[in-house]
Amino acid sequence: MDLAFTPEEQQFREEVRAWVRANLPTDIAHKVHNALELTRDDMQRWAKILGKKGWLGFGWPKQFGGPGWNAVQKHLFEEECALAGAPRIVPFGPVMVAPVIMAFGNAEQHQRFLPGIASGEVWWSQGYSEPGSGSDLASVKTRAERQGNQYIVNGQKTWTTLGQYGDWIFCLVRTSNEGKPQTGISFLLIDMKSPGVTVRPIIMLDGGHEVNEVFFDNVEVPAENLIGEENKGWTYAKHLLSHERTNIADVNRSKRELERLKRIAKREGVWDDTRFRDEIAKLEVDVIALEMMVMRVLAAEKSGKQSLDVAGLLKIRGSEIQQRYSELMMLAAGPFALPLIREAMEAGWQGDFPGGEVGNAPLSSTYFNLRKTTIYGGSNEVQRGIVSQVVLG
Amino acid sequence: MDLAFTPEEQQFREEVRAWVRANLPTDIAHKVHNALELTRDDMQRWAKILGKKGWLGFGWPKQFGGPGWNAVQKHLFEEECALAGAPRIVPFGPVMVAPVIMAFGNAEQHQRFLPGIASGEVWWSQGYSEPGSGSDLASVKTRAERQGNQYIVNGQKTWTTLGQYGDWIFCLVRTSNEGKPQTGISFLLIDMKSPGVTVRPIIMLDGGHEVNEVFFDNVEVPAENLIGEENKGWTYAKHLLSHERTNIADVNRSKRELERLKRIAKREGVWDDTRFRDEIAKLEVDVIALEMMVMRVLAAEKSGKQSLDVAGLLKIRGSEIQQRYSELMMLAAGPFALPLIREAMEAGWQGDFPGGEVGNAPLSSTYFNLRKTTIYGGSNEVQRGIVSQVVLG
Amino acid sequence: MDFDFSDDQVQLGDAVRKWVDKGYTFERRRAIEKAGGFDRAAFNELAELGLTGLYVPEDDGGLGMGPIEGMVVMEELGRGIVMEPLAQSLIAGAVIAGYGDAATKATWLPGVASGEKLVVLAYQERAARYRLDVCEAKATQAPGGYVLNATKSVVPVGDHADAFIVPAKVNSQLALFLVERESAGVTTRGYGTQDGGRAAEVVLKNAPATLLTTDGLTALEHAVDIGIATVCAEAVGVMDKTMAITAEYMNTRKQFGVTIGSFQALRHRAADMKMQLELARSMSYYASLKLNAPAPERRAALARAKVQLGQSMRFIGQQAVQLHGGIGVTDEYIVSHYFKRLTQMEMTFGDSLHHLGEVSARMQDTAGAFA
Amino acid sequence: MDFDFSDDQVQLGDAVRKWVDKGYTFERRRAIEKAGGFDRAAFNELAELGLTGLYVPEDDGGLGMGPIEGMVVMEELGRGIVMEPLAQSLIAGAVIAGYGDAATKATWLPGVASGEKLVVLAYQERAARYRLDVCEAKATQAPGGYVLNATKSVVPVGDHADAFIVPAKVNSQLALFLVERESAGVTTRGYGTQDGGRAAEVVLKNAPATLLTTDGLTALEHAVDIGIATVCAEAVGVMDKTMAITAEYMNTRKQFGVTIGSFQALRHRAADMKMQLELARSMSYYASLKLNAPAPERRAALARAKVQLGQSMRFIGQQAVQLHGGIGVTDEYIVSHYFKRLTQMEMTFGDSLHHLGEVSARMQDTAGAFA
Repeated sequence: MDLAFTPEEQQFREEVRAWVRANLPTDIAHKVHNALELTRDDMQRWAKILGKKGWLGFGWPKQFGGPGWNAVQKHLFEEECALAGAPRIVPFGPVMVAPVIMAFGNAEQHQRFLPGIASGEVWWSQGYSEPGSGSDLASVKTRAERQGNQYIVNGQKTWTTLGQYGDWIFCLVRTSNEGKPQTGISFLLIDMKSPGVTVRPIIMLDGGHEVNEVFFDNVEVPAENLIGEENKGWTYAKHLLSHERTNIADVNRSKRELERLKRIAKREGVWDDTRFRDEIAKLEVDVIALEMMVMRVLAAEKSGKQSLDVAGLLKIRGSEIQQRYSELMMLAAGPFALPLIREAMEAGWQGDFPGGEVGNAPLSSTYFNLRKTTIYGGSNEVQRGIVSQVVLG
Repeated sequence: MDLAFTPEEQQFREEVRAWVRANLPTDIAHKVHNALELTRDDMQRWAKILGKKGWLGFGWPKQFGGPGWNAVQKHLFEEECALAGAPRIVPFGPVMVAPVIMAFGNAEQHQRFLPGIASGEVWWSQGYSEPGSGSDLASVKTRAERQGNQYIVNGQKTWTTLGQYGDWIFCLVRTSNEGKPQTGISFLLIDMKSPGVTVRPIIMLDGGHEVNEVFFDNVEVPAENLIGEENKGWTYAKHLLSHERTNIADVNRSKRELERLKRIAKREGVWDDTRFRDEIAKLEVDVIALEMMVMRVLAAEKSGKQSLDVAGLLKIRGSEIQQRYSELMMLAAGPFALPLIREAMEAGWQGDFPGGEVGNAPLSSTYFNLRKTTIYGGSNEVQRGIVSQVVLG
Repeated sequence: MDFDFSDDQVQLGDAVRKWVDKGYTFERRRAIEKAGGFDRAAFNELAELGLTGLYVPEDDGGLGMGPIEGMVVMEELGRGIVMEPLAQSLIAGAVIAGYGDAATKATWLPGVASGEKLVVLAYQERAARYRLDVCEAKATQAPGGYVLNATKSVVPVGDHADAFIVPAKVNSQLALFLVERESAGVTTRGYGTQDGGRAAEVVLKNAPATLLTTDGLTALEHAVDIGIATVCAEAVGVMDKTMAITAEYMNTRKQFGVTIGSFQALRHRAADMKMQLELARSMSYYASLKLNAPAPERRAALARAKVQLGQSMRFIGQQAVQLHGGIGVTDEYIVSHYFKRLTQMEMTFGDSLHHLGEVSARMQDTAGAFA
Repeated sequence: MDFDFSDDQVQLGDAVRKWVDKGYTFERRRAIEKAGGFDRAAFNELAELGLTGLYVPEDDGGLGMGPIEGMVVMEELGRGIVMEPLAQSLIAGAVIAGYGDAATKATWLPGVASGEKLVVLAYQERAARYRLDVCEAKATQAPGGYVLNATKSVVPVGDHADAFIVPAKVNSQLALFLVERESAGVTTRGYGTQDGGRAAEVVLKNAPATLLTTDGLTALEHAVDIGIATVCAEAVGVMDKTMAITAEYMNTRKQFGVTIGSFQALRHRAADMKMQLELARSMSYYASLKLNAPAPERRAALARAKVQLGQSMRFIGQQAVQLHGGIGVTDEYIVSHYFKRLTQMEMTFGDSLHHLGEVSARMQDTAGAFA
């Protein structure tokens, strides 16, 4: 047992750190460190820089052009990106659909789709949730009817994150009503520029446009865009959901944000107030405990000796911590977290924020926005059910 | 709306206070104020003093010899008793079985049983719970078979509080297996000196002997001891459970114990420690909020204008507060709450308690003991279910 | 001891509720929010109901009512998350009536009562956070009165108000002043707030001011305590409606083939919310009933109430969103607006941690509301 | 980075577990508790397994092992809520080896390792609560060494131990001493403890003592940090078994015709317990892995660990009892003994609130275990 990373791991970290610091545009890092609004261009600029280096698909095996990193290396890469203030990699292409294409797609599909994902050129969206489906993903209603060598797709997806920027969307569609709900689902890739695809924004409680509804009205999709076999999509979807969850706890980002919380507390004069400081101290303990739990998972993956069934715990705790740091940031600013000045959340605003600290501008919005973390990705209630299975059977 | 008690209520309180202070033996009050062990004699001595004054049955209507007080008066009486350090009235006779005898017993039963309860001469026990019944009280298995003019009782009751002192016990017994479980239950009064009644102690986690198992082995019970009609006992039991629940929150005692917590915190040097003091402050807010909720219930009962369906909330909150003050008392003493010296919990012990403060002797035991409060009287989980009915139907 | 509302109080509440239900629909509220967060017409409708004069003595054109009436009204406004700051009129009415001299009362109270004069408390400063005794604003005597130099932050509807009640130091003594917004030397910078309402930065540069009282800290503490009581009452209304919205959703929304209101874990959560609501309601009563108590008793009581209310608001707001799932975090659906209002109210007139400090510092040997 | 146990560590754990399962049954534990809370025979069995010499260097007759082995052992002992204070032998071994001179080591370590000498830390004083720098005990130089005057409280098995490690002040400097129980001037007053174990008041009146180190605070902090790590590890074992007992009960006990483990609200509670267990286990690893770090880093880490462990112990202990219902609060059933042990351990070497204060005071800008 050893808490220290191996010299090789440490060297890997140094290399990644040096490269990230050298290549991450400072204007983007500034936005991330201050929770300012990221544009499509910001996100894609960084994706393409990573793509060029071959690190956008940081979890990909070498045979598909990825770096072939192990679990610890992937973690170190994500940590260095997070601490440096890199935008989160938009996961729908490189992290979510790519592994499905690799595992279940054919060679033609590999060649057709993977390069655009790896380079960051093609923006992918996710089409899983539907109105009313909530945590019950198998209740897919969007229909795809086979007509000759194409599918005709009708229906609606929702909660499609950043779908307003999407070039392609991967969808669960219903191709059969026979058997259990899970058995009639297929996994289909759809060009979002196809006639009949409409994207409608859903405005979030913080006023942001982050998710969308996507409507399909007699959309023609070539049959060659079907992944694997018809009616086996649920298997592929589950593969996707179980894949690449090491970062489910998002602990790297929480570490960065805990440091930001401390900066805010100092600025707002509550760092030396025992009462407030104790709340930060509690959170610090929570973050470290979460980090240790993540380390245990990584080490177990690396050695292959133990198996740790704690994904549900990582999701629950990680999301609770995200909500808590954002809450404490808002409470630290107190009255000065109450003004809602949208322009002040954009980089370079020259206005005079109430109280004089423009850094307070996004705090409430972030707090509001992160309420989603205990809801999405399988609500924490669903996760508790999963954990209880581990305990009680 | 008025927070102040009326002049009449205030005068009533003064009278009760004066009488209690004049008549409560100081050795008993000393024990209560310091959580020292009360003997059977202590409890019965106080009961008889109250009985002589006519206040042991403080909730009884005038027609049965009670004082005929309204809800507010009853509350004030209980508060004055609690704050003065009176032992809690053992409820099984005057508070629990008496109202059932009054409501469903016949005139002969009134004359036979009520005087002994009112005077404190006869000690009653409760025979509701059975092994395995838990929160499912209707699953009564103890059988009473009618043979001529008597019942033959066989079975077992458990969790019988202070049953080791009991003269009589009121029991739910099964007289029929037909219909729903609730329909075949009868309400029977049993002389505990009858042949075939055996009381076996259950030792609690704090080492105390507070509850018992009571076994019935072919116990002959005269049929005249049946309350009301055969097979209608469940109705009477429900009456009992719904009756006299204003003190379910036990807020008077919590007020007294909050003051004791403050004394302990001062003695142990944590009163001026912001961190610990804040915990007391939180509890103080909790106690006041609970007291206000109790006041709302009392006022509603008094005026009859509103109906407040918050019994479940009072039970949940009241028990949580009891557990919390006992926890904070223990934590205040810290290392000095760890020695377990039973004699030091008895009045008059002349030994040298570790650290020199014998007041710390019972703190951990009380904390352990009060874990029961969220379990008994309908566990807090059952109460949450009841409350959710109010919210969601 | 009596917790019933009088017939008059019930009627008052009914009248406000009727206006909220018909006059302040979610659509109207959304339009007001889009337009900047304050609608003088809506405020005038409150005035027409007599509410702006609730705490103004009858002789000065008001209704001369007390804290319980204020509580009844605020709770109903809370139910509709009304953004127009009636609480400010209650504070202004009570403070001017309680601390002003005859001339000041005659000048201001009729307008406050009629709603013609919207007077708001402008007390927050950058360095003070929630403390009332920290004040950098300075007042100096000038011909005909005083002039003030101050920067006051997050002043409710500061760019629409007709006048401000402003604490400022005369030498080292805190005093309270009245400043008209249209006066020379007054500039305001308005903006929307997180709950959809409106506030402003108010900067005074040698702005002419009328002295309200030299006993400024006493008056300011009283003003803030009135404010806390209104927040408590309003919060009960917001939470009560939030619970109702959530319960209805739970009994409608289906997952895995059944309503989510049938899941035991969620039912228990609803029970926990109900607990917080009833504790909050009890402490809101307590706050209003203690509002006329002597200052030390009043201050302690209001701090306790705000601790409970803050805790309840946070729990109920967060859980209401959580129980709604995805739709709970959208702007479109009503519950997020209740959540945001609750969040902002927890930080209004001192947050839970601040008031826990107040309770802790004032804690004495005795225990209980009726100790 | 590696969180696997070596084969030797696994074997060590297995050996201890086997002894606990067969050698330290609940019945034997109950008998020991009734007889006063300490059984030298049971302690000797631990010694026979080599455990008392775990931290004693091989040259001095021990196994010369490190914190991870200590953790493995303590976790297994926790599973059986073993009362005999092996942790004290680990502390004594490490502290004497780390701070004693050659003569002291030669005199004491072989006995500590073999179990013949049960040496315990006697540091708690009435006025100190959990603080280590508050010490009223006084040492004065005397022919052939020192004499001590002190009252030390709640010393583990103080009336059975062979010697004590005692902090005392020489002038104003904290130093650490070794005092034999049989020496003149030493009196002990033993009693049972809440968890079924044993402790004593130790009074020293001009008792002869051997100086262990003049750098007393450094050594005492180190000793207590070793103690915290053992408590953390042991607690994981106690909690792990508590969870298992509770899960089994939930899957057996029926209410309203079904097992209580089928109620969603209780299932979610079990999930929350599992969360606390895994967080606690993670922080126990952290504690042991940081035990050899430089003092400031070590102190901060151990305080953080104790905050997490304290919170986990309280939650799991309380919920285990609650989920058992009535039987959970009886002496007869095993779970209450686990609960009481957890309660006592939260208060051992500083409780959660104390260590939160430590974390808060030491908090720096950076964040995370790998910051």
